[in-house]
Amino acid sequence: MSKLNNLFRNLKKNKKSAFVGFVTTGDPNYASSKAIMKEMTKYCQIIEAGVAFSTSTSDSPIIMEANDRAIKSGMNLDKTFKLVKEVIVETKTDTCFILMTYLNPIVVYGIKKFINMSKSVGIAGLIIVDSNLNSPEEKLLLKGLTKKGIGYTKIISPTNSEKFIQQSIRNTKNSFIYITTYAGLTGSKNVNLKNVKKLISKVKKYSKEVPTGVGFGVKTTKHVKQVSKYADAVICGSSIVNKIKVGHEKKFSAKKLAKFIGKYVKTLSAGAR
Amino acid sequence: MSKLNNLFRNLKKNKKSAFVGFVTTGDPNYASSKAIMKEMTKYCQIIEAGVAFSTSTSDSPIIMEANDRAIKSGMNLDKTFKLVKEVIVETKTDTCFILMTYLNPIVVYGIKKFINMSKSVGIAGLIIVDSNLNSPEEKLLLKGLTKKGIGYTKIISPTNSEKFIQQSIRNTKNSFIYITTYAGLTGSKNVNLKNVKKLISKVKKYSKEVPTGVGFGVKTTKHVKQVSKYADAVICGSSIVNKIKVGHEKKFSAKKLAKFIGKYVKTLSAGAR
Amino acid sequence: MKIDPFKELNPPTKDGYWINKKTKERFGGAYISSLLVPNLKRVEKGFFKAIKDKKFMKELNEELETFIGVNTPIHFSPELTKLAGGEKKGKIFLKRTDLHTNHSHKPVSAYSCCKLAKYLGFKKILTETGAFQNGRAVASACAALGLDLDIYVGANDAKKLAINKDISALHGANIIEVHDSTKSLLPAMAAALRAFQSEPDSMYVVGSVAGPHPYPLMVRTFGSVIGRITKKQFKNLVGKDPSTIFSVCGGGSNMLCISYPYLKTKSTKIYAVESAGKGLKTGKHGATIGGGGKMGILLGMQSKVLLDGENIAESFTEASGLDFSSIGTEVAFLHSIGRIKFLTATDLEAKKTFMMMARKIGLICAIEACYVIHAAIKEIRKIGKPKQNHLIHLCGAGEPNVAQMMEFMKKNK
Amino acid sequence: MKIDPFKELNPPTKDGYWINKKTKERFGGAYISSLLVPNLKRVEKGFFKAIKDKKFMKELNEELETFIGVNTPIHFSPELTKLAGGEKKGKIFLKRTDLHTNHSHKPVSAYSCCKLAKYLGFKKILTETGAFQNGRAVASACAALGLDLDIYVGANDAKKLAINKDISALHGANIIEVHDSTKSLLPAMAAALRAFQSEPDSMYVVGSVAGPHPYPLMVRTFGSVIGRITKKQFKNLVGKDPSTIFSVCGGGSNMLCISYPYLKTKSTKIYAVESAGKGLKTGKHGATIGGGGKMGILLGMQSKVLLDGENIAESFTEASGLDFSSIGTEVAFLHSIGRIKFLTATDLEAKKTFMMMARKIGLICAIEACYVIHAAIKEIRKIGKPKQNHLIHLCGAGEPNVAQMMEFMKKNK
Ligand SMILES: Cc1ncc(COP(=O)(O)O)c(C=O)c1O
Ligand SMILES: Cc1ncc(COP(=O)(O)O)c(C=O)c1O
Repeated sequence: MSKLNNLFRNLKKNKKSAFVGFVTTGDPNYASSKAIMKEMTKYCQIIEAGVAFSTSTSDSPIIMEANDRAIKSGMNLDKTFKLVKEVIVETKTDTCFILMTYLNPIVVYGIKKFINMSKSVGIAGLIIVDSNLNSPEEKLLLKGLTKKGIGYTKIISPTNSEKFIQQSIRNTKNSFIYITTYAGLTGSKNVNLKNVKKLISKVKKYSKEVPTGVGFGVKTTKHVKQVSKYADAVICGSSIVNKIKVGHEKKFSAKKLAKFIGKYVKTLSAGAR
Repeated sequence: MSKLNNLFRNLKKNKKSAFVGFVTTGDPNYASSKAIMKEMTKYCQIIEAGVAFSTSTSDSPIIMEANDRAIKSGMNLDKTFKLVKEVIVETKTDTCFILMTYLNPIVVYGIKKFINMSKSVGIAGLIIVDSNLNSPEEKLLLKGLTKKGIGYTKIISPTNSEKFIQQSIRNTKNSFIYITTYAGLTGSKNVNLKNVKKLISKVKKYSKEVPTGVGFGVKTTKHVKQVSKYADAVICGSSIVNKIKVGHEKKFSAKKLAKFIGKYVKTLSAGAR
Repeated sequence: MKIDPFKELNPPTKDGYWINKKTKERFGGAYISSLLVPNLKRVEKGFFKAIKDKKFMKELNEELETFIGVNTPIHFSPELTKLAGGEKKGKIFLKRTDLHTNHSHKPVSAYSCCKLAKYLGFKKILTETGAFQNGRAVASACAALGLDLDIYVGANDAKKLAINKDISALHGANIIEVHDSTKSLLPAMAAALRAFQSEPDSMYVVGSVAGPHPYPLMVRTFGSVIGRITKKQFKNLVGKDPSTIFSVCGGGSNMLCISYPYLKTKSTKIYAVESAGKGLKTGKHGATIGGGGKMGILLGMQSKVLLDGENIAESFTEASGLDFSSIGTEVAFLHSIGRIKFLTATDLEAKKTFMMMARKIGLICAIEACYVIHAAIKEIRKIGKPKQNHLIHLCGAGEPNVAQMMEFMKKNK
Repeated sequence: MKIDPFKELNPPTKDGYWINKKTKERFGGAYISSLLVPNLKRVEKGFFKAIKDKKFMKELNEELETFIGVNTPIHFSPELTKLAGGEKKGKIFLKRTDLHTNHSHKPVSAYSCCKLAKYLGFKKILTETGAFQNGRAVASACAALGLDLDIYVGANDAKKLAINKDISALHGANIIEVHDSTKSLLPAMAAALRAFQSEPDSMYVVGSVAGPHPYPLMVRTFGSVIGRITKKQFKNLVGKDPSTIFSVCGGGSNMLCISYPYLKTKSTKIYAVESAGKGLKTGKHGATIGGGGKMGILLGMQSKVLLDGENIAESFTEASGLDFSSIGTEVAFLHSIGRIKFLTATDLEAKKTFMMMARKIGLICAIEACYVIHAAIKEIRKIGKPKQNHLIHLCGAGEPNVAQMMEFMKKNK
């Protein structure tokens, strides 16, 4: 049984939701990013680790800037694997690590090699922003990941068709399905609870099993509390990344930055019931 | 008998050539121009008085600048007539005054009025740079001027056809025919004696009577001497106008400027035999 | 499309005059110094020979079609039609002369005259320019034909930043600044004519239907290719000749280029639009007819001229292509016999029209063309009738006016 | 000339892939976030409906003919023919796409896509631009069609003085600076796609045959009107199809626009020319194929991409229209199956060619077009044969390059 399945089974048992914290790996640099992620393992059941890509077609300006900081500091896929591995080994954490990335880095790295590395460092799941449901790459990935017990998450949003949602559920394997609270960019608007309820009930219509993760615009403890009433996982991205920017601009040391973010994530995650 | 015919008859008798000095009336201003012309009457048998026209299509840059100075100082045809009249009256000179102008000022002033005014101030002759041999204006002018005994000068140059020369001789009445020493602009090159001899002999072929005036590029006493061997009149323009510019730029008073130009013209005119 | 051969519809006398038989006014002629006579004769003779030379004309037409691109479309504009009061006032069409190489009507006569120069064995061209529309057109033609070129430009005009000045230089033209008089277009034209007098191996090319005979005749004869194509196109498109043709008038070349073939077409009214500058009453304008120009003799021609005493008055307009104190001789004649009706538009009206064209029609028009668009819409609103078809000559593109218009846009935000 | 209807000669799969059956490489697809899927579906469906809608296509063709002016001439150039070795190497012709409204091929697909947007009920257009060639083209179309417009431009590109930037503003476009990543074209495209995801009432319009399905298909289908007209014209003019067609390749749109109708014409060889920048060996270039680009996924498409590790490499060239780290999907496919041969020219070679064209041909060409002219002359000198006919796509005019070229001219005096 996969790590993520395990997690959601336990959460369900305890009638709790997972708190998912997003960061870009290597933001603002390797050392600080590592310290931050280590600190975050204390409060996050899942860490969504974004792989910096310069030509992102779906991220908010806040995350675009994080990508720029990470790329400037020399990040790439190999370093991302190394970073995640070190965090897991050094913390011995139960926190699940999900990689969030675009297809280009994976394709260029090699899909097979990517899956093997993911497995070997202990990655629990994968979100690929721009992987088309019907693309050959999606099929290869699905097959490879499932074989290794790594989860695969698809994203759906309020404007997607029923058919698209159905297939997205089908392609979501051993992981939660990612529901955006609005149609737009991460962090650009506030949580729309109506959308959330509607989409969750749509998902439930087609699948009783698949856990639901809800993100986009979840910025405060109150948001987390509201969303976690309905969702199995609540995802906070831009607001955490923005805090990293603040600390980075104040020239915090890795240690101080990690504490700073840890404290913030602790407050946010307290909202998850 | 017209003034100019008289002059050339006397010169012929004495085997002498006339010295013709050119100035733009009102250059650099009314008072100075008047003083200069008064002074020049001492050395010039003929003064060619240019009427400033802003859009001259045949003058050298030196004379263009003189035009600009005169226009800026407020010159127009009425003032030109006044100026010439004052010079004639105040000096009681025998010097013949020829107006050099473009057609536009005359046409706008009115051809008839122009001829009457010319007559009344004592103008001896007229050169119109841009009057076409066959134009209706030329015909009107010829008729009017001849009636009043005012001379009319046509210009010919080395590139003109025999036919053109013949008709130019025909249109030249009671005055000399103006021969340019080269085809180009006034003052732009040096005297070409070969051209002069050739053109004079051409003119003589068609008319034994018409006096020849030679101009363009006559800049030194030596030039004057050379040219006056062949021509009945030697015309100096740009070099005198240039001297006016020099004196004007030195901010000479009217009196000083007149003396300055007088001295220069005296030297030049000494070349005429 | 095959280009119809040229037909002489309004011949001048052999001395180059168009004579109004009623008023006895004479327009045209060649008022030049004797020194220029041989050069002009050579051009005149050569011109008459060339237009009868079938090989020359065939080659010229081919080059005009594929190098200049004279076969530009006629565009029906529902939007302009609406602005003038809708189809009950008739339909409005634009002749897209802005789509020529070098983006105005100037290249047609410029190229043709330079081609003639080459045919006649001249090695070099002399021309003048104000805002480098004509300069650029001639520079491009000279580069294409392998001729040297001196462009005379008023020193004040030369100081202005102008993309067409740089383009003329890129084409290899030699740019000569003229410091006479107002240091603007008029003394530049005079300077070019003076140079023509000094350089017998060079041919002068004029930028409009102006200057001494045969220039006005030559420029409109060559330029009329625009009108000949237009006439055919319009008939194909609409089924009949236009009810009205509107063009702007600086010297009048773009107007004659398009209207010439309609001179004897009684059903087609011809309108010319001058720049009223800051307003006719202010005296600061470029409207020779609208501003009460008188008969005068300027730059070798007899025509209507804006006068300041016996001298030439300075014209004023923000459209450098219209900044001229006279108009073409044949144009002045056609006005005097009532064939062409004159209108004006102010600089401000033209600039507002530029913005309207950019915003609502999607075209960046030469500021010169904006005077005619404004006046045409206003006139059509007054005189238009159902089933009429109005043709506006969009004689140039507005790249040279972009800086000027950006300032206007910022000020008027 | 009547425009021949579009015929599909190289259909992609229904998911928008062109597949090389030998190598199994797949070019195209739609690699986009789920949030973009509905918007793209709306465009895709609408596009297929529109091109089957006779009324829509008739109106579009009319507007392309009279507003954009797609009926540009083909110019035989004796001078270029001579430069390539004379007629024993074949004749050289130029397709004068520089004579379009807005002076490049971009307006054809820009106008068509905006027209489609209006047809589908969108109120606003989103697009990206590097040097405002595409920005200007879309701005003009939006003004003509009454659509709002946001243009995304890299903050570094926005700083550069550019006449086409000002013209876009005059047309009323809203210009949004993008501060991500390299602050250049790539992040601007990404930003426009992101905005598309946020604004469901807006339609994205891409500046080349790139991006997610259906964009590459749509742009070349609409743009192919240039090639359809060319094919007919060339047959009329020369009596047969050209032996070779040369075009420059940034994204590949102008190349596909003109070459598409010849894809199945075996006797016509198709060449694409990339910018070798400072030289392929320096690494500072914009040659995706010539510089060894690999398969990658960028801006929603799978194609050849210049890579820097797993990220996208920065391209480099002085021709802003060629400054792109990838090429269109169908272009990459056609290269992979050997239908298109790729060549390169350096920035310096292009600039020298610009000067040659200005001086000897009399044309101010878009710097982008100068790469292809240089490479074509070189190649024709090698491969040309008597009685061949070579067609070079003169895809744009060079006004935007004048400042840059004036500097070059001054330095090289
Ligand atoms: C675009 C344009 N239109 C009109 C004119 C006015 O000249 P004309 O009346 O001779 O056509 C000019 C002159 O430069 C021009 O450039
Ligand atoms: C004039 C011109 N040519 C060529 C290009 C290159 O683009 P593409 O290869 O997509 O035609 C551009 C792009 O801006 C351009 O402006």
